[in-house]
Amino acid sequence: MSMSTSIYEHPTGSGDPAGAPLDVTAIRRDFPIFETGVAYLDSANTSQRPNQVVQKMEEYYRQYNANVERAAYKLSEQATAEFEAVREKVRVFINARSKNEIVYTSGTTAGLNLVAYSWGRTNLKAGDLIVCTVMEHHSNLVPWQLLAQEKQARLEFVDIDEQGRLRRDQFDALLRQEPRLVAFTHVSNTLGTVNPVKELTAEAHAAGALVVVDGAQGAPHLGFDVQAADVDFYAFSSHKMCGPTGVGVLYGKRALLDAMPPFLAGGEMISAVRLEGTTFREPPHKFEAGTQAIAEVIGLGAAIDYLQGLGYPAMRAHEDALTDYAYESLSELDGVRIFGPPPGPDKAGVLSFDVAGIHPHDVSTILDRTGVCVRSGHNCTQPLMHRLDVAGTVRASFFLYTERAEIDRLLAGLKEAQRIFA
Amino acid sequence: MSMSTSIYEHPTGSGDPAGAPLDVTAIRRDFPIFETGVAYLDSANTSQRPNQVVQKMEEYYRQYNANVERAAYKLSEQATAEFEAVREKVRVFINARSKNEIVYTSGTTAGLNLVAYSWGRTNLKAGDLIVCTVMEHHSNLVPWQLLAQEKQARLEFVDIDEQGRLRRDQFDALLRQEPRLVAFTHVSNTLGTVNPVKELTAEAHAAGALVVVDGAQGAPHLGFDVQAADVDFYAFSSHKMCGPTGVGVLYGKRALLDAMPPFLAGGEMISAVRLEGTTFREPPHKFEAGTQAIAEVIGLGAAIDYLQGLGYPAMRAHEDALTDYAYESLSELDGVRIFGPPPGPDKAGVLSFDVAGIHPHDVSTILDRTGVCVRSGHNCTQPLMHRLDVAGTVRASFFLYTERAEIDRLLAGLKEAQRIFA
Amino acid sequence: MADQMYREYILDHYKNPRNFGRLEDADISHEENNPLCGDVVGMDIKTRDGVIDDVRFHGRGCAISQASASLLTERLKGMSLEDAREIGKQDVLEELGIEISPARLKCALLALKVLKVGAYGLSQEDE
Amino acid sequence: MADQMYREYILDHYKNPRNFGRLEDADISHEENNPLCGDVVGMDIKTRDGVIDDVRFHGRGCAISQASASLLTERLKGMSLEDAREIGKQDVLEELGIEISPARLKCALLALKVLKVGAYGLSQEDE
Ligand SMILES: Cc1ncc(COP(=O)(O)O)c(C=O)c1O
Ligand SMILES: Cc1ncc(COP(=O)(O)O)c(C=O)c1O
Repeated sequence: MSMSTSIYEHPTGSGDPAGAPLDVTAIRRDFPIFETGVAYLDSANTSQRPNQVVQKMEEYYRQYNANVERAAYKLSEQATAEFEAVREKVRVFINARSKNEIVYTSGTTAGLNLVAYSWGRTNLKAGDLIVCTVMEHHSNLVPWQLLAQEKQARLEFVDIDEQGRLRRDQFDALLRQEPRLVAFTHVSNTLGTVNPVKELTAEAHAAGALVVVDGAQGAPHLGFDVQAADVDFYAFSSHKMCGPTGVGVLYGKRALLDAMPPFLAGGEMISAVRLEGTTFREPPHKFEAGTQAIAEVIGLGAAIDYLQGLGYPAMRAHEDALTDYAYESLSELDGVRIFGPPPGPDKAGVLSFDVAGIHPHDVSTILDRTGVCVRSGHNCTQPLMHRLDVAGTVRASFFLYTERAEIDRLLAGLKEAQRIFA
Repeated sequence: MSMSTSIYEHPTGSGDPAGAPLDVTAIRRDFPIFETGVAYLDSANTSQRPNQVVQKMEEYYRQYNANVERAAYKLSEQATAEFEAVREKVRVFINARSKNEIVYTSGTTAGLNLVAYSWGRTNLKAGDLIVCTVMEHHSNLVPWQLLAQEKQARLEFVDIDEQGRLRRDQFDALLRQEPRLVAFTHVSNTLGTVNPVKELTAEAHAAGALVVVDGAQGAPHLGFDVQAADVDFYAFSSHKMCGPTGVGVLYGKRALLDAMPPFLAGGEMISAVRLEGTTFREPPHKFEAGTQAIAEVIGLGAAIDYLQGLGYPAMRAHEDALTDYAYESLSELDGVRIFGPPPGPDKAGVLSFDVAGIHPHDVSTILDRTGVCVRSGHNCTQPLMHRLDVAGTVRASFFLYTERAEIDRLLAGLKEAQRIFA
Repeated sequence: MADQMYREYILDHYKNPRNFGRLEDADISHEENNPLCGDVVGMDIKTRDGVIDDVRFHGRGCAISQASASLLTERLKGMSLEDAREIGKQDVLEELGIEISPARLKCALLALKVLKVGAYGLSQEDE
Repeated sequence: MADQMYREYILDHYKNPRNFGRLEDADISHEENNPLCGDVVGMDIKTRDGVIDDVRFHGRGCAISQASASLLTERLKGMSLEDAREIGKQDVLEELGIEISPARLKCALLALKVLKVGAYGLSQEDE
């Protein structure tokens, strides 16, 4: 059984590094949704939110609901202070150098598009190469397609090996073609593969490329140290890490953000507007046009507090144990084929599989009737589905509040599906 | 005293059209923030949210927290049903033909930028003319500057007259130059001017231009009928209309949305993704990339219910009465100069003014010490400030929960400021 | 335990689809996918004098989408194109005769969409 | 009622700013604006042998930003550029001697920013 802690030792992980186990029973009391009796195995899609997060947003709405920055009264000052304190929290969370490298976005997708539009349109030219991978979520793939199309740049994809790991030989070969940009995911939302971000980044940098990392799955489940890995951009979403919907973060190195033109234009991001032209503020404000997702940012802060209160090593150990258990149990079922690496340090708590003779949709419908929520289909990774030559997969994913009993319910449901389709 | 009801008779306004007055005392009980004793006169910046909205979001977080569309289990089905039901609510709210014309965004700013990027970059060419106005919020001005710059298009601004109304002669003159696009605000957030959207749109259409209307202030305070006014695009924000932060709406005519390329790319907005290229879904999904602001959309639905429960005619009558009262009282103070039209059918509940010898910031700081929240500064309308030749203004704005006593506190605070600076 | 959704005949149509395959010289040939799951249904139709002479479907997908396609082809054979145009969502759902959850509605109606877009160029609202 | 923030001397510096105006042949001349309110402060500095010989400020803004600029110019006169470089935010706030709310901090520090960027090219973090 692999009980290794995060391969990205969290810089501020306050949990016991030896991995004092999570008290999942206590944790589950923070999540009222479990009172409904649902077995929620779709956290890679969106996580549940604890009371602490919802209450923090309520507090804003009830006590100091105001716009930030724009106004000079106390209500707005309090809102601004909370809003900016979260920026510092995020900075610590991913160990950025400066909080000015933390750009609030509406989510991972928006952050990656920001890079594609602002950096991409300014810096790419015809014939330039972008390297991506076949395991990417559409949000870290389609923006590069559109950018490549617009700029007549080339877009090449690194394949995976039979266990769902990136083919390093192909990666290296593509680097020899001197790409301008390399975009890959920290953790695959379908395969659970944990990519060696630091190594890949060092190689890409040596080849002269910038590195954009999709942290949608990595930030919630492993945490991330942007300085240790030296990535240029890292994007993630609040809603996958116990925070509210509607907000996310783009980390970008200060020098890059400084040199990039604004993306969305409007209130807050300007320095001076004249009819003849406009000057812009410094990052991160340059990229934060219009009224921000204020309550949601404040909620994200509470989510980070919650996660750091548990500690990444303990969370990771908990998810590892669940992954081991689920992997072993699923392997014992006839006709179940699991995609992606086996449990281990480069595997996160995500298991995708198919069941012979039963379409993933039908599996999930039958599971749903027993109160088990799993994702089915392409998981927003269609190219990976083609690569695996499947119509889709069933995906079970785990988080800090997942308990073994939920996996047992998954197994029982799968047997029921097999009985029906026998 | 002008007690006229909305000049945009709301299609579904359920309130008594004769204007049965709002029960403001009862309404204020829905807004717990008033228990703090604050006099909140900054609703044009962001509104307060009633319990109904916060509770509706809580319900989502506690009972059916799941991603929408992507998954086939009941939790997700319920989330999807609520999420899409709000689309229909918004359709009814602005009387769009089809709910496929309702695109969720992160706010007005994002909606206007969507039009600038997606429509603008595809359709504008060098030398083309965009017409804008000097009264615009930066969010409906800077995107057109950037677009014009990129496309080497021309950007011209319609001036205002001495009362803060658009100069129709200039508008007409610019239309004779056959602009491709005309962008203006429904209601000025600084002057309170209500523009005659329907007339301006008809003229712009006759000249062959598309019309983009900034509804950030119009939607909350007057409501809007997109079919009656025949605008091409209409953008507004949830947070100014009693809804949560982090979400907004872009209305676009179906034929236009159909022809426009996607803007942000990622999950949910695709039809089929291959490594070689991607096809996209129909509007509105084509423009909704990534996980949406699900809880916030659901909260926006509750806000629309709340507003429609009160009825726009009654709300408008209430705000009109407050505007009349404040306008008259302010006019009686020495050294106070009010900008924008006097109360009347083309004036919304927004009063901007300055106080001789006292900087707006100092006014608002002194007001804040008495618990009165007003905006001070340029209100994200710097070009308008230059046009009015002021460094900034003090702005008091009213909404359905504002009471006369709050205006009295404003007046008392202004006298105190004058005493200090005497 | 009898299942409300995965009834005997649904599973039968899924495992033994009727009219499965392609038609070489089809007069109408169209394919649609369900963007949410990537499932595909395609249909080939041969007509004579405005009547559907032969029909085949192909593709891959869940029991619901495949059974629905199989059932639809059975119904279409020998029908006039004019009459086929009248087949509505409700008809297809009744024919399926099972309780369909909202998330699976698109699966159930995919084959109908293929017919409507392919034969009549009717682009259904995406809902 | 005595006001915590708008003290007598603050209002005096606001209404009767010291060293207000421009210097024709300044060695250092720089202007900054506060993006949140649009207020502007500019400063002209004449130096001789590394010492600030004369200084003037101009601009428009609130009592806090103008009084702060006025106070700063008084302090700068006769100071060496080297010493002036050491003036910190805390020094400026102490000199103002009033309680400054967070939203007004930028006003209070605008003049210092002009000095820092203009004389030393130090781009302060925008916070
Ligand atoms: C007239 C007007 N337009 C646009 C906006 C921008 O809206 P948001 O900040 O919600 O994007 C505002 C509000 O700030 C406004 O008042
Ligand atoms: C790996 C990965 N990247 C990107 C995304 C997109 O995130 P969002 O939908 O929050 O923008 C997701 C989640 O859907 C994901 O799992």
